[in-house]
Amino acid sequence: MNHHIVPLKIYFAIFAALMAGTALTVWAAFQDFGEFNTLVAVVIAVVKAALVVLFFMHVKYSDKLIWVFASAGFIWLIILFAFTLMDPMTRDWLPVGAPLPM
Amino acid sequence: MAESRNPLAHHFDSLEQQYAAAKLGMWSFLITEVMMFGGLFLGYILYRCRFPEVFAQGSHHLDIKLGAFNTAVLIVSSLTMALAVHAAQEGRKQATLTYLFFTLMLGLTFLGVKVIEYSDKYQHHLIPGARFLWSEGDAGPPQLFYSYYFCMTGLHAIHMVVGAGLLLWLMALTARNRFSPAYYTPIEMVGLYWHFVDIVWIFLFPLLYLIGRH
Amino acid sequence: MKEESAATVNYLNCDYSIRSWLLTVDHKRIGIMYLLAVTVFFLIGGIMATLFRFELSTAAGDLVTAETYNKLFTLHGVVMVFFFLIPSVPAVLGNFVLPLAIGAKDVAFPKLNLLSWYVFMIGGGITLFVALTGGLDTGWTFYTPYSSTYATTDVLSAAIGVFITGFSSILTGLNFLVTIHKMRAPGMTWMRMPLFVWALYATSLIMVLATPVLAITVALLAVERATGIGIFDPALGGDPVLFQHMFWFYSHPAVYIMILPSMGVISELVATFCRRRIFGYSFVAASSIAIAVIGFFVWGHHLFLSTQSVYAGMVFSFLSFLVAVPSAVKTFNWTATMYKSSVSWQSPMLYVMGFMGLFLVGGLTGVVLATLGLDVHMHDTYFVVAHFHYIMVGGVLMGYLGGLHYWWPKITGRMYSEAWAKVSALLVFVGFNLTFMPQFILGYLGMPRRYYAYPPEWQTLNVLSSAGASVLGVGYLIPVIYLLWSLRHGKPAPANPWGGKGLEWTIASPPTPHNFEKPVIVTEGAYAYGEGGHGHG
Amino acid sequence: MSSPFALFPERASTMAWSVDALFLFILWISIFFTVGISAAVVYFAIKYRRKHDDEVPVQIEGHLGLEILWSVIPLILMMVMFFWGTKVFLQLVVSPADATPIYVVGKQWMWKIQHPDGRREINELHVPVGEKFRLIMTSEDVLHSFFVPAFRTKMDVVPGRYSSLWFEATREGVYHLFCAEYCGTSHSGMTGRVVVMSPADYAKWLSGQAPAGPAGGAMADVGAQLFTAKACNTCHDGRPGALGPPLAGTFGHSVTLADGSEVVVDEGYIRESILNPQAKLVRGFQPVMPTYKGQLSEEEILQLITHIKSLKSVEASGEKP
Repeated sequence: MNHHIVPLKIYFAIFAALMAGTALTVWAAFQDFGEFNTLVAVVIAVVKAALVVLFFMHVKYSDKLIWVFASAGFIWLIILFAFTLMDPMTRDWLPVGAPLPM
Repeated sequence: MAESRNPLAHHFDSLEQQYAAAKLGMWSFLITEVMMFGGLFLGYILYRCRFPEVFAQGSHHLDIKLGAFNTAVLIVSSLTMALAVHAAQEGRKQATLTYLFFTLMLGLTFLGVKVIEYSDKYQHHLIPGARFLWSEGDAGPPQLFYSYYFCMTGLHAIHMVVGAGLLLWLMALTARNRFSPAYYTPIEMVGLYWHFVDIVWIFLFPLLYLIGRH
Repeated sequence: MKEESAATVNYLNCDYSIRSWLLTVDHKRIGIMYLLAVTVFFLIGGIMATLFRFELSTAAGDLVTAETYNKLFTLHGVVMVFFFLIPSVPAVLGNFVLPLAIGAKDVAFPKLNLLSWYVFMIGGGITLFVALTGGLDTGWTFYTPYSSTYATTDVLSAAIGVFITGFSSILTGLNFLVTIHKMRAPGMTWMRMPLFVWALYATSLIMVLATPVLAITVALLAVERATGIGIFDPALGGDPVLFQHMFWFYSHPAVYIMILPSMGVISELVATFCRRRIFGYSFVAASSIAIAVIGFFVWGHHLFLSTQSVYAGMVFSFLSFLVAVPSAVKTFNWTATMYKSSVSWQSPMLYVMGFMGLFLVGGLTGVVLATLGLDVHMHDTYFVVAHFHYIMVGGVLMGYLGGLHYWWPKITGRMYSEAWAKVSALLVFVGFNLTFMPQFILGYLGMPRRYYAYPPEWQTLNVLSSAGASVLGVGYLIPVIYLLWSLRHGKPAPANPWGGKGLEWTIASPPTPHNFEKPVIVTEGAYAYGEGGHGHG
Repeated sequence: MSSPFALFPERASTMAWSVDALFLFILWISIFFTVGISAAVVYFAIKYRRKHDDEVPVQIEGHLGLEILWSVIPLILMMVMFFWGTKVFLQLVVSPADATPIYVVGKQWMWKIQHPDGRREINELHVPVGEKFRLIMTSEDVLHSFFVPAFRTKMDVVPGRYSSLWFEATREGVYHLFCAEYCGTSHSGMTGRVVVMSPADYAKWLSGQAPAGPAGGAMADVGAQLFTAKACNTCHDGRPGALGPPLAGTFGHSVTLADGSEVVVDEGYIRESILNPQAKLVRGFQPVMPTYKGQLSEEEILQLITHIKSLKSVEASGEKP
């Protein structure tokens, strides 16, 4: 089988980036970005996860189908979150009864 | 085909087809894993939006040092796992074994730290249920935080245990010369699984340990 | 192996030992093992239904106690949904036909396939164990906080049973996805695939993407039940509506897990029995995928009255209307296929016509329920019960029975009694309508579902419904008899009894252990009836 | 109530005909398509039935125009149904501002109803014709659903949350009240009657009813007694420097919270503040209030809420302290 063998250099570079990301997210937790605290943490986590998926999990070197499957998982995750949270987030817009506010 | 040494199963035409099928199957499985953890994250997000202060307080009872240490442990283990796959691709049996062993040890280290954290929660009466004690007001929402803490890290830990078992199995097969540069599919598949478990923790760490530390 | 000439060795007679069945990795044998399993589950679910339909023939509660009644309808729902409707077409017919239809020797992961059967049996066993040791009374929907805190029955074991069964569905879906992507014979392009395969692909997508959410939902329910921690408990600030969102994120798409494969079967049957390529093939194929995808965005229509936000309700209602369009497209195309074709009146075609009528009623009443202003009145009434039985029993079961009759000669190598098959198709159709049509009226009059006793003025309609159920029951029992009879006394089936064009009809009935003796190369699309058809459009 | 051969339940509220009209519209469209397609299937099956075994019909691939036609026509019909349905829905769920509140607590397996004037009913609801009522409902245990078919309305009753439902009865009579959300063993026994009376009969009925309830008196009065008994008044008396924020005149208005956001004081907010006082703290006050979870029943909380609703602000009532 002729598969792409990822050069070791890349593995170590990704590893360094992941460790740096961990340090960054701990540092960021002690800063106050106001409303964006959670967003910053999630963005860092998403970037770290993307690095793992693309390089450690070889998606960058895989055919289109794997790209599609890998993305599908995350797209459906977003569907689950967005369409469920749509309900509690908009309950107060039209207080039909008086639901407990979020 | 455990008995025969020929890794090509009867219903495939080529090793290439078999490898592609295995890889696609593994990714399909990982999608189901994403959705399964997704259900947990969903409830966590909802309750965290509803009880932001309580979740921050709950988070402050978690040990950020142990959490960060474990994050680093898992990232190193992901690297050694990637190196194990790399070594297998090049047919270096001894190196493959060594990297798999390191990965296993790091995984066990993670689980050990988890045991320390869990027993700490037990001693401080932070296990949800009848024994739960909370001095800072209504004990309801903090129980939700800890329920999710235990469910999420618990499910993750179960995945680590399964992963450790898979690593042992791979080491046994490697030692028996079952793999070659032409056929190392199981190592790569377990690698995908291991990296996925790492990714889950990459999200769990900031979401559970790092709320409102400023 | 027996002393027989090579030509007559098939997957059934190649080895008669019990072991060769229990450890088989042959998709055809696994399909038969699923057939046996789902038939048993169907009979159990059917007995429950018979009992409570009997109870409902009088307005007062007199045959059984309220507690027993609740356990009967719960078990009926759990068994029928998780152990019959979801596995019936994909795991029985899909397992048998899919590799044959795409020219493969087996599914991609034969051992996983066998594992999924065992997982299914273990999950089913646990659930039935609950039935024997006291029953379950939460309804198949397991709504919290009743299921998590208040029910006194064994919710924990039932949740574990459903959780385990979920993995069987996941494994089947995953296996089919990979099989369709990677195992097609040379020349079998996507646009040459039979529509049943398209439908199975769409179904598998839902199985893989939705089932894990059900798994984690019932797992959380089990954990909350077992340890008393708070997940959905309103006393702790938890949200019982969250459970409903998570439950229906799976359970609404699960309706499409049930109906899509049946639609695929119907497409095959229409083509074969009209000797005609399906009208608008690509639209029918695409509509399967469209239903699978849009089907993920509509679950909130089960929550219109759950105190869900009005805005969320509107979005879910809008998307629910959208999903009706691809279903309509399929129906129109099947009808158009019959135009100027050569319609055979053999029994599978009778099931097709039955399916069309019942599915139309089921689908259009679904549109009624998707309408926000109407759902307020009809939610949780018998109107809903009638609607989903038209889809699940009228639609799914007609497709399943039609498919079973269609592929029976291929599966067993025997022909069944055509006359009896026609009688049973007719009985099922009449009995079904008699059972469920009155329930639409009851629902609009306001009879809530899951009621054990009801106001006396509704007795007439309930008696009609119960009478219909007995006709339906007979209609289901007859096939069991003549199909079993055919195994011993039926005429040997030729390779292609119906003149079908699928790859499965090019090989012997029953097929040899490895399906295709010669390498398969596909050179034309599915349904290549007639030479160089003069189509237009 | 209704005859054994009725196809429609009685129409006894202002919304009943709106719902039925919409239903009939969709019903006729459905009948049209069901009959039309079924007829086509049967007709084709007979007309084009196979005459001999080796018959090969002409092959038709498809027709793009037809595909578009039978996608777009259903789509248009669907959109009409969606907009009409949504319009009716909004009328059904949004209570008019002038509706009289009635408080409902569901529990396994009964409906407990309190009127603001203190009358209590179990499984029965007496209302006069031609007046709007808004039910404010919660549950003590599991999910229930308040369903009156003759009014064409229904709403789930959820523990830990208030939901509401409104109606204006138009016809005298006795109508079914059902619990529509499965709630356990005696789910089908959780039924009752809605008695709609003429205003004169209603007045007569009212006078024949002694104001009931353990403490007697209007809900707000019972609430006022609770307010003192639970010592709410020691902190919420509205004096400058009091430990808790003043409550008089706040209902229906928004208050500023500690984090700067605003929240409207409604039934849900008051309930949350009683049970989980620290969740939404009013700006300028310390988190010192203890939780009253487990000390008040759902009905008592509703009595406190009606009391707080009845408190007029000092300026509005013209009193001087």
